[in-house]
Amino acid sequence: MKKLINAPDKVVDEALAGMAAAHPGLITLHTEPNFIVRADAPVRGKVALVSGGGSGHEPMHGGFVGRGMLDAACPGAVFTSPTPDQVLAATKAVDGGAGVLHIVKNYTGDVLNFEMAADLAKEEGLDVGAVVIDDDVAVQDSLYTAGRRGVGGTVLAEKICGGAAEAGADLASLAALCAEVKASVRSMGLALTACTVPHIGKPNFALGEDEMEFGIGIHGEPGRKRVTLEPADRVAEMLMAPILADLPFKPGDRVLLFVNGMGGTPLIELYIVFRAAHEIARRHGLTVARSLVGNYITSLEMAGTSITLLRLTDAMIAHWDAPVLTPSLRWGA
Amino acid sequence: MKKLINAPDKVVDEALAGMAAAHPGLITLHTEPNFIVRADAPVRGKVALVSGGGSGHEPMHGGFVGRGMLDAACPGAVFTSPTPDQVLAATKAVDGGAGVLHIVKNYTGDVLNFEMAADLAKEEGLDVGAVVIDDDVAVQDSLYTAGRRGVGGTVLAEKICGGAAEAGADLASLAALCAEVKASVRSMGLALTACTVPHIGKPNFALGEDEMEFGIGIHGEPGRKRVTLEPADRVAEMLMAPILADLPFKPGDRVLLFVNGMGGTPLIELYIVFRAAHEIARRHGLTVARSLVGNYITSLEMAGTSITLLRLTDAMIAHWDAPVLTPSLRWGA
Amino acid sequence: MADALDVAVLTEWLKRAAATINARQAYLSELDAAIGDGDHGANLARGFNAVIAKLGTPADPAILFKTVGMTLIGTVGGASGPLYGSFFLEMAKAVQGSAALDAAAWPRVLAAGVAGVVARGKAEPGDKTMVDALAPAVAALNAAAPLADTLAASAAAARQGAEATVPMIARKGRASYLGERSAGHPDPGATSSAMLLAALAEAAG
Amino acid sequence: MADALDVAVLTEWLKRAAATINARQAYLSELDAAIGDGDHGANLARGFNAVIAKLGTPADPAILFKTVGMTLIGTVGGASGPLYGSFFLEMAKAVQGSAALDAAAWPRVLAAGVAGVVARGKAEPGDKTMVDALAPAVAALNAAAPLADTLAASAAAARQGAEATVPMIARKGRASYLGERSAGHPDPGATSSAMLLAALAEAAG
Ligand SMILES: Nc1ncnc2c1ncn2[C@@H]1O[C@H](COP(=O)(O)OP(=O)(O)O)[C@@H](O)[C@H]1O
Ligand SMILES: Nc1ncnc2c1ncn2[C@@H]1O[C@H](COP(=O)(O)OP(=O)(O)O)[C@@H](O)[C@H]1O
Ligand SMILES: [Mg+2]
Ligand SMILES: [Mg+2]
Ligand SMILES: [Mg+2]
Ligand SMILES: [Mg+2]
Repeated sequence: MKKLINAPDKVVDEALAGMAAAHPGLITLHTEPNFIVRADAPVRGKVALVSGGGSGHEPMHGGFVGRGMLDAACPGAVFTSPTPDQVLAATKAVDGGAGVLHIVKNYTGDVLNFEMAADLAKEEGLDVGAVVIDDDVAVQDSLYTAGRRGVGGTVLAEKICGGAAEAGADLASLAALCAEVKASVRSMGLALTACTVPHIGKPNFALGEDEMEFGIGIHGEPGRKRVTLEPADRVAEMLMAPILADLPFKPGDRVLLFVNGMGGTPLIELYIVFRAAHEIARRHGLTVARSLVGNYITSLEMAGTSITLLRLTDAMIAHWDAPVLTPSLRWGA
Repeated sequence: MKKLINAPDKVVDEALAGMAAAHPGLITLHTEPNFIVRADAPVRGKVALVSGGGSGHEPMHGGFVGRGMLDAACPGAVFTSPTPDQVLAATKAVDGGAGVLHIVKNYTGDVLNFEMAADLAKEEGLDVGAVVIDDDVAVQDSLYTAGRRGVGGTVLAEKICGGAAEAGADLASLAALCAEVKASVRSMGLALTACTVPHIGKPNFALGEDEMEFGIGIHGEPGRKRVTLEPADRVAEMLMAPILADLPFKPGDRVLLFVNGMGGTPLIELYIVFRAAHEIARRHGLTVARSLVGNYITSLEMAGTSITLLRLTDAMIAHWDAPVLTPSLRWGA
Repeated sequence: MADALDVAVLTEWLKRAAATINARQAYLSELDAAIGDGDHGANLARGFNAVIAKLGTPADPAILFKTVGMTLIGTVGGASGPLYGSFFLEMAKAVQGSAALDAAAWPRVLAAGVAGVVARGKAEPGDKTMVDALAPAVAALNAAAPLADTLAASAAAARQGAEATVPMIARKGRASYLGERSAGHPDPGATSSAMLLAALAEAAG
Repeated sequence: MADALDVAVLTEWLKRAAATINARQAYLSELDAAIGDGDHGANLARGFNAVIAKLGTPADPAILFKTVGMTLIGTVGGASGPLYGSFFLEMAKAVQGSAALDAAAWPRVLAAGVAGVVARGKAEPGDKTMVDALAPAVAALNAAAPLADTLAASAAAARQGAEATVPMIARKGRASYLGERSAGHPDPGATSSAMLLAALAEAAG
């Protein structure tokens, strides 16, 4: 295992300390339990947004804390959802009297821990809502299963809802907007290499020189199937086809196209994938009204990419464009 | 070689096309010869900043084109400096009548090609200045050698000079500011893995599971020496010690601390290194007044990190803080 | 050989459980790596070590179970944290007022714990989860048998239940994302549940 | 066997040079990978293929050399682009007005090209660069000898010069960053220079 770390059990705490040191004006770090809040929290009268999940997906979620996006993020151990006390403490710390919305990725662990925290917060008299993001088309949905995973769509939901919250939306309409984003977003991912969880010390799966893992999540888990290595244009097709078919996206739709890196894939490759995905979207009759390209929701040092497509409304565009001031997503401020 | 590409000889052109598609409002791509200009170029009455170099270092330089930073970037083939005709065409395209400053990284190829272009531009009557950045303390400087490489300090010089140019500095004072940044900045880098140039198909050097390459540049070339893998805190020491000694940095100095990833190292590790470097700076009596953490000047998918330390003046801080609106560095706009 | 589960025996249970989890941590994580995300061993080790550190000398089984449940919830994270947390919290409610649980009382208590897991996680038998070890453990209890015997039977049923998860296709938890590729591996949570019930049988045996 | 370098022979030189560069591209890049950045073969292949595509039927040696120089400058990039570009541009100036270069004329022309490289790159003999092949190639020329002989001697001196770079510690170009680690490998640019001069000897031989 080759990593710039000191010890597996110090990874999360030291990365958080580094983050706090790097962005003193934007975020404040709380420890025991771990959570990050925007520097000016709680913001009186504004609905607060809280998200969280396992660490190892940086910059998500801590890098998205700040004005115009999340009020708090709760980082768990690497690839392990946070505990209810973290979420509860964060929820109380950022509540500005207008309620708190939990944006949760659909993993059993995340859902259960956020649920428990929401129950406890409600017992303490807080107004708490929750939306569970489940945009990963690699997973067959069914009433009888854990359902689809929450992946890239989460980043978009957090930005758009963050913009709306800053603009004064109340908890109910914010939850409705978040649900609308959730209903309008689809993602699919693929790995060229596995990643190594620090305390395990070796990758969860091994890929040959000419193999890719198709339909991965964001936790280094194996995907839906092993396939042979393909050129970037073909990779974009393989990811876009199920995404386009699923919603379905229709000619004339305006979309946000998000090409994400899994952590170890450099920007030069992501732009090559973006070019191909953009061309496929165009051929499908879509208007790519907004774009995002980069490593935003990662799996440690995994090489690979995911594509997320969000069907936009005017309101979503306005909230996407609104100023955001966080460590890793920043514009207009 | 596992990469999200279509073919080695299409990498640069396709990545540029993807970049242009992703940032239509910010940048404009010219082809034959390849260069990127800010969307509103030329800006009348403003000194234009032009940089460039081999591709494979993304987001540098194309990702730094836009208001408040570069007016144009000239991308060469992967790890190969651009040709004079690219630089000349870019220089002419962005000249707003107030002259053009070339910010060049100190590599023989970059220097020679930019020199040729500047000569040609001057023959055509343009006012062109150049500053060569050479901040890499891994290389011994000497009158008789090619001198030190330009690495992380280039990013800082481009942002600070970009801020000053936007504020109306003339060519002479901009060149003086750039020279001041050059004189005040030091860097050092280290690799955990090599990287693979697409048309070569295999890494330039091979590292064992417990080896690091110390004192690397940004072209996948071997470094000064091979050392055993060390924990992140020790890595930060190994990089910071020669940096601190070289300028030298003195107690009381205000600095910008830039922890850069080489392309394949995820943010969680960079923050762990930042934490350690920040602590070392503090112990040395420095005030870390500004910070930058992320993959900004990379070597394809190489895993590793470099640290850059810049001694700040009030003017540099003001220009660093000034609004910037580029694909990869953006605030206040 | 205990004929009722009092605070001393239950404390011994948790110590043995923690020891097993620590000893088998890498194995549990490996199982999880095959069909999940490879953290189940580390999650439970973190949790049970915290339990041992926190436990002290609880006044009665209810307080003991509550401490265990709250500690697991506060330290494990992931899916198994809230699930094992609910398991112990529901047992805490079920033993309210009792100083010790004999063979006749235990089935109701264990059933309450398992019901807590099902209420939280909504898993059914056959979904390839810890429920596939826990539900058979309840079913195998015999209120009329000596305590050591019924706990041994319960532990054996849990182990068989865990082994029976191998061919299953997961419908809950992370392994469900793998679809058919989840078949051919034991479920990590079912395996750790079987370990817990084995530790109980040993502590009382 | 030519007794002067006219447009036909020089065109043949460039074709043979391009063929060698293409055939030895991987080898040149490997040399560069060891002490540089591994692109020297690709750089020159890109450049000489462009030269062949651009060349056409130049009216005289000056136009031919100028086309070659400009094309290399416009397509190679890196350090070798401007250096080989200057090499041919300076030769273009030196041959102004001549239709052909005999053994007496060639030393002045080649020396002008090499001086162009030195003026651009500031390298001295012993710095482990292409100059270590080019300077001996000039020195070995004999204005009084038959053209084929003097070119063969020049090419042999270039090859020896290139081989002599192996133990050198680089002081110019990318390899200089390696310090002592640059010793033990031939310089890629010196190697490609030797190839160019060998192609010339063949074309005229
Ligand atoms: N809905 C559920 N109901 C019951 N048990 C579940 C459920 N989801 C997951 N589990 C159990 O949790 C185990 C995984 O726990 P763990 O690895 O600690 O958490 P995570 O899956 O969040 O990484 C699975 O092996 C399974 O037994
Ligand atoms: N200052 C210089 N003077 C002469 N030759 C040089 C100089 N710097 C580099 N070279 C030559 O250029 C060669 C490398 O060319 P190339 O690999 O194409 O460019 P780059 O080093 O920019 O990647 C070296 O092997 C050396 O012979
Ligand atoms: Mg987990
Ligand atoms: Mg090069
Ligand atoms: Mg797990
Ligand atoms: Mg080279």
